[in-house]
Amino acid sequence: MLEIKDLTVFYGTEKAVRELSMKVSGEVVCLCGRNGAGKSTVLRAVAGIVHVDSGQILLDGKDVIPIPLHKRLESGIGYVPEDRKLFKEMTVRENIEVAKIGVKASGRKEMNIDELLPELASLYNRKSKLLSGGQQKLVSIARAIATSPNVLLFDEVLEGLARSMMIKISEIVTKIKAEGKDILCAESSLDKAGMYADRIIWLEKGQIVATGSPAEIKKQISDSIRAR
Amino acid sequence: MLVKRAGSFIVCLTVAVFMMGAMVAGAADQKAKIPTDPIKIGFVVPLSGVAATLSPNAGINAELAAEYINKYEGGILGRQVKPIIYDEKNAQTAVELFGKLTEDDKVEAILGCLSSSSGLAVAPKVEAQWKIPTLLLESTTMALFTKVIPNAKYVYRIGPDDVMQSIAHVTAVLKDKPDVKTIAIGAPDYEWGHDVVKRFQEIMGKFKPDVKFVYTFFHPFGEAGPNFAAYITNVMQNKPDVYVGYSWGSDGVAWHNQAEAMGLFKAVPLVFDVFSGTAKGEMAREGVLAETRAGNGTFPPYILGYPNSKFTPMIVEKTGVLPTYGMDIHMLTGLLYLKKAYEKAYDLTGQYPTFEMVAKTLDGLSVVGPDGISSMINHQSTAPGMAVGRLHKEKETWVMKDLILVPDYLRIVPPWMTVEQFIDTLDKVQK
Amino acid sequence: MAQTIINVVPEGTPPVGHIFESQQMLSTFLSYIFNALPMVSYIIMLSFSLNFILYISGRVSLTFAGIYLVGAYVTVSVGTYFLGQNFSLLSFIAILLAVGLLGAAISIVVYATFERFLKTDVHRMIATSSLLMVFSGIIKIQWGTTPVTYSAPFLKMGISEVLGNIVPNYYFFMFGFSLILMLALAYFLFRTAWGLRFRATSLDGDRTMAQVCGVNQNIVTAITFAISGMLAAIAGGLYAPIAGASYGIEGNALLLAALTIIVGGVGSIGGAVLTAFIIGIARVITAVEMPLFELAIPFIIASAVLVVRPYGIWGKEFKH
Amino acid sequence: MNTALSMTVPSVGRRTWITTLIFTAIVVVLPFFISGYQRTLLQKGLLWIPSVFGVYILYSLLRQVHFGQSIFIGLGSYITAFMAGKYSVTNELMILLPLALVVSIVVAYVLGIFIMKRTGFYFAVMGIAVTMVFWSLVYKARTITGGSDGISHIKNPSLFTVPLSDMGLYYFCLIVSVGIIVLMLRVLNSSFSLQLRAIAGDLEKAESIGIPVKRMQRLAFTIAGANAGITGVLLAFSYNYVSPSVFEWGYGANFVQSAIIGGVTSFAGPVVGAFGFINLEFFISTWFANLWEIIIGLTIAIIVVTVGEKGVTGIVQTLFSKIRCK
Repeated sequence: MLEIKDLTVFYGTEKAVRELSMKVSGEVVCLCGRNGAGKSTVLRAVAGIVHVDSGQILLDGKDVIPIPLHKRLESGIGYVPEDRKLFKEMTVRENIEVAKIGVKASGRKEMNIDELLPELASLYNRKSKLLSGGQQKLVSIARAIATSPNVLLFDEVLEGLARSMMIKISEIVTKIKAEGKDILCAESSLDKAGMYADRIIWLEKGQIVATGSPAEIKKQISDSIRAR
Repeated sequence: MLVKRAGSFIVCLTVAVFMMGAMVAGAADQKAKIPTDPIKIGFVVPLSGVAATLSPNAGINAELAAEYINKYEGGILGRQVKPIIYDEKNAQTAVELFGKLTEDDKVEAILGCLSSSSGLAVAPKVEAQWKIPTLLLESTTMALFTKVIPNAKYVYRIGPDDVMQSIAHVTAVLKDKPDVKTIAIGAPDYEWGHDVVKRFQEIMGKFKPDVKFVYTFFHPFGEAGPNFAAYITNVMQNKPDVYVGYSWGSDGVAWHNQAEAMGLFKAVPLVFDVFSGTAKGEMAREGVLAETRAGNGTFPPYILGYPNSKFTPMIVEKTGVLPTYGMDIHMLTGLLYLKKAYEKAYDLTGQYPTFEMVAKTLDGLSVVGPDGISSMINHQSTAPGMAVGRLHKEKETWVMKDLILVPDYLRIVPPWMTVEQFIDTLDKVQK
Repeated sequence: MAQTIINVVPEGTPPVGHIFESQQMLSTFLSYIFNALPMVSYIIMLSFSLNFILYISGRVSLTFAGIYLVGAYVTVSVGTYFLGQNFSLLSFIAILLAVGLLGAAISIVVYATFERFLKTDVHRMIATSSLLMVFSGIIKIQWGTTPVTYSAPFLKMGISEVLGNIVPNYYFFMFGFSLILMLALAYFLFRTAWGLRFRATSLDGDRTMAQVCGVNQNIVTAITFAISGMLAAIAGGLYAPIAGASYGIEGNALLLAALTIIVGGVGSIGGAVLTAFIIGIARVITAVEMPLFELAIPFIIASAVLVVRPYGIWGKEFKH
Repeated sequence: MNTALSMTVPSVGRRTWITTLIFTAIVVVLPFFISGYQRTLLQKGLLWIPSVFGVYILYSLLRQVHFGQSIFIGLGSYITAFMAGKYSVTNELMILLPLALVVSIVVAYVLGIFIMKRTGFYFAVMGIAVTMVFWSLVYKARTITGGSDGISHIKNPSLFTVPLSDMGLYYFCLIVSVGIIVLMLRVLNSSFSLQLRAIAGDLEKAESIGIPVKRMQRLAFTIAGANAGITGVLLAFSYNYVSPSVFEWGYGANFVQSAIIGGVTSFAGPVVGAFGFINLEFFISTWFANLWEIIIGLTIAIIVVTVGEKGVTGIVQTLFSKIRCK
């Protein structure tokens, strides 16, 4: 279970995230909002890439903020970055290896990557920079789930993909959830979020404006537009 | 409080009375009083950079030379010598340091400048601006007194010029191998290297016209990781009778190592080598002729000569090595010249000598220095080291035997001749 | 004054005919390569010492030139003290490895106490090049300014004759040693688990993502600096028997290493080796044929490469 | 993260002009109170200012380290040495200065075309490489340049055919140097400097808003080179001697070190740096003959690690503002 309490993150001198509190447990929660609303920042704060100014991030009741970046995966937080960010000179296998050897997946049941992502089997020995965008996304996901972390963070995982690939990846996300993982995502559009999210949190200027199922949020938004 | 003041007043009064007395006494002697404070002498010697590999203990040796003068010679005109030692970094710094020494530190003479470039930069300024007695050590370029300051008044040099050293080298080579027909010769690629090779070839041509120089090369000077394999291969392919080597410093070490490893010295005898005279002697070879710029101060029998019997042990005690480079001992030679010049000028005029008087007196002086007897002829000291001898290992120390000293008339360009004219006469003298 | 070279004529070769000419040319060509070997191995190690830090941690650090100096001096002192003129290959290799460890230690200490706090490449370049002055000052105080030498390994290994060229065996040893180190490094990078982590954080990878994947950046950087220091110190140690150790040579070492990166490209072991051959052989040829260009040739090659291929012959563009 | 953007070059206000005036007044009067060699050092400091300003422009506006200033100093020096020394053509400053200026501008423009292809570490190394090409050619062409012995007996200069005394040369150097300071202040306060800063901040963005990136970079490099060319002529006349060591990269590095010591966030930086470095080097090496390398090396390293490119002027400014706050 991932719980965020009063999280505040500064970007330069501006507050990117303001005293945000939320909880993810056994579901797929998706942060939505306009550019600069702070959704990526929340994910990056949980992953440990950006510095947290105040607040708490609790993983199964334990604060993860003091844990250094390179120990986050070991303690159970996997992160799939926005624009894939593979180690492009390495093969697919090596990309996944990096995560495996760096981390002792203590006591966690290993996920079967071949079963979850059967498309990768034929690509193992290809250099990752030679793959297509969708394939790269799959490698990126494989790298994050290789050590079976309890919480997974997907940053705009459907961005820039063809429709068929979007469907495939949303299915994978659902499958991962079925393994009993907590999943926190960020998407810029409600349509994409609606493809896999159980619950959506609408952010504006680093604060939660609305929470609910995709359909509820869609309705709220269209109401507010009509009201204007 | 009052008592104290009164006490100091009485002391002052007494001093004043004594001083007046002394002045009267001086006047009665018809000679000016010599100041009793130490006489400051400036030293501009290399303490860093490539040049410092040649004379690694120049700073210590400058102090020792002053110590020697103070201890055994009674200073200059009875005044203790106080050395002021600076690092000759490059030509520009040397100019600035000469200015500081004359204007700020008020030294009464300057010794120094190993590299030709600082000597060339400094000399015209001394002549035109500072007008202070200056004894350049080394700065061997011929251009100094022929082109840059042809009518020198204040600048003198204790250091061999190209002609002096080349005559010594040629004589030594011919003495060792009288029937030499072909020579390979190598030198570092900078002005001194080119000059010395050119002179060697010219003078060899005069002494023995049928000698052929089959291979001449100039290797990069003072580079990191010098690699001489290509040159060594070429020397061996040209099969000369002898090899004459002018590489020194780190180049010298590298050259010897590589030539030894590639078997050059088995194929071609190394007859003359400048390096063996300037390093610690680690790479020296039995029987090779080497130049020692420190003359008979360098290798035994320094025990015999004066002032080496005292001065050389001082250096060995302090630095752990024998003086091998000219600068090491010529600072003492320079101080001895200065001492003599000051004393002679004082005797002649009865006044404490001015810079001009000292500079004038310096010409024509003779001193018994670490090199033996040397004279200042035409601003150039006649016996600056330039002995060539045969290396021999005796009880873990390298010793120089059979020193070959060329008579002065054979190696010093007389004032009325140009270098070219002098070299022209050499073959006649030889016959 | 340089005279034309008379090429090697192996004894017993008939002095006429086509075979003779080609053999003579081959021999001359081989002599260029053999004579360039020491410089080649020296450039390979030094340049990769700089290259490795630049490639793995994206930092410019010129401290390696100071460590090279220390390596050369310590090898001479230790070699003379322990072995003197008695020489055995194994003990010499042991000394080299010990010197390598010393270099690694110095490199880590300098990184941890000083270089870590530098913020930009420009700062690193200026601060570490000032540090070189400190290194050479310390060398001057400890060893003085006379060049020192320990030549036993070079002299005692003997010579071989290859097609009429006399080559000291030490040249082969030196080249072999540096090549083995390079191969070991390549093996480490491309075949081991730790190497994977290094590649993940390198300019080819992604530093943040590597950390997200559990790579400890601090340890990787420390080891990177250690390897770089080791290479530099061993380069000094290997070259000392040939050329001795002398004060004030670090600037030149620095330049050759930097030029090799420009020509060979960042992070390419093959590029470094080939560039070392190009520069080494060019130096040997110009030394004999065109002395005017001997000193300038590495710089001319680098400038020319930069005009044609701005990221080096084998290099690729990195943005960091 | 982006230091290039967060770093600003202060605008030239009234205070800068007043400081320049005070500085000028001091160096005008100072020679009457100091000895000759100190005047030589002062003159050297004045002459270094233009060159250090060249490094300053490339550093503070383009974030590049320019080790190649010695190329242009060398060119200026050798032009002077040939014209007023070896071949005795003329010693007229009004001919030699424009000549050196033209030569260095042409050379700098040509070199700028390909040196400016790369940035950062590569730019720095390319500067060094080109310097060393010049050095080795001058060093090796002994018959023309005198090789390592250099060219001595350069005549004293004359200005409009009036021979200049040592003092006259000092004041001429002063006028040139102050003139260049004023010129540089104008340049740095123009749209030119804004455009350069935009290039340093984000090259692609600068290109997209219509700044001719390549031309601006080359222009900055040329200005730096022209400054150094002038320095070269006057330095050769000050010492009446040149040697190939002016082409060595270590000499060019001195200007970078000066700029760092002085600081590149304030206009006073190059001035403070030039005088600071020269005095540090000269007096440290006379007082601690054996330790000067360690002391200077550590000084620069510590300045860089503590205050970065702000240098001595940065430290002084911080102290000053702290005192004022209290």
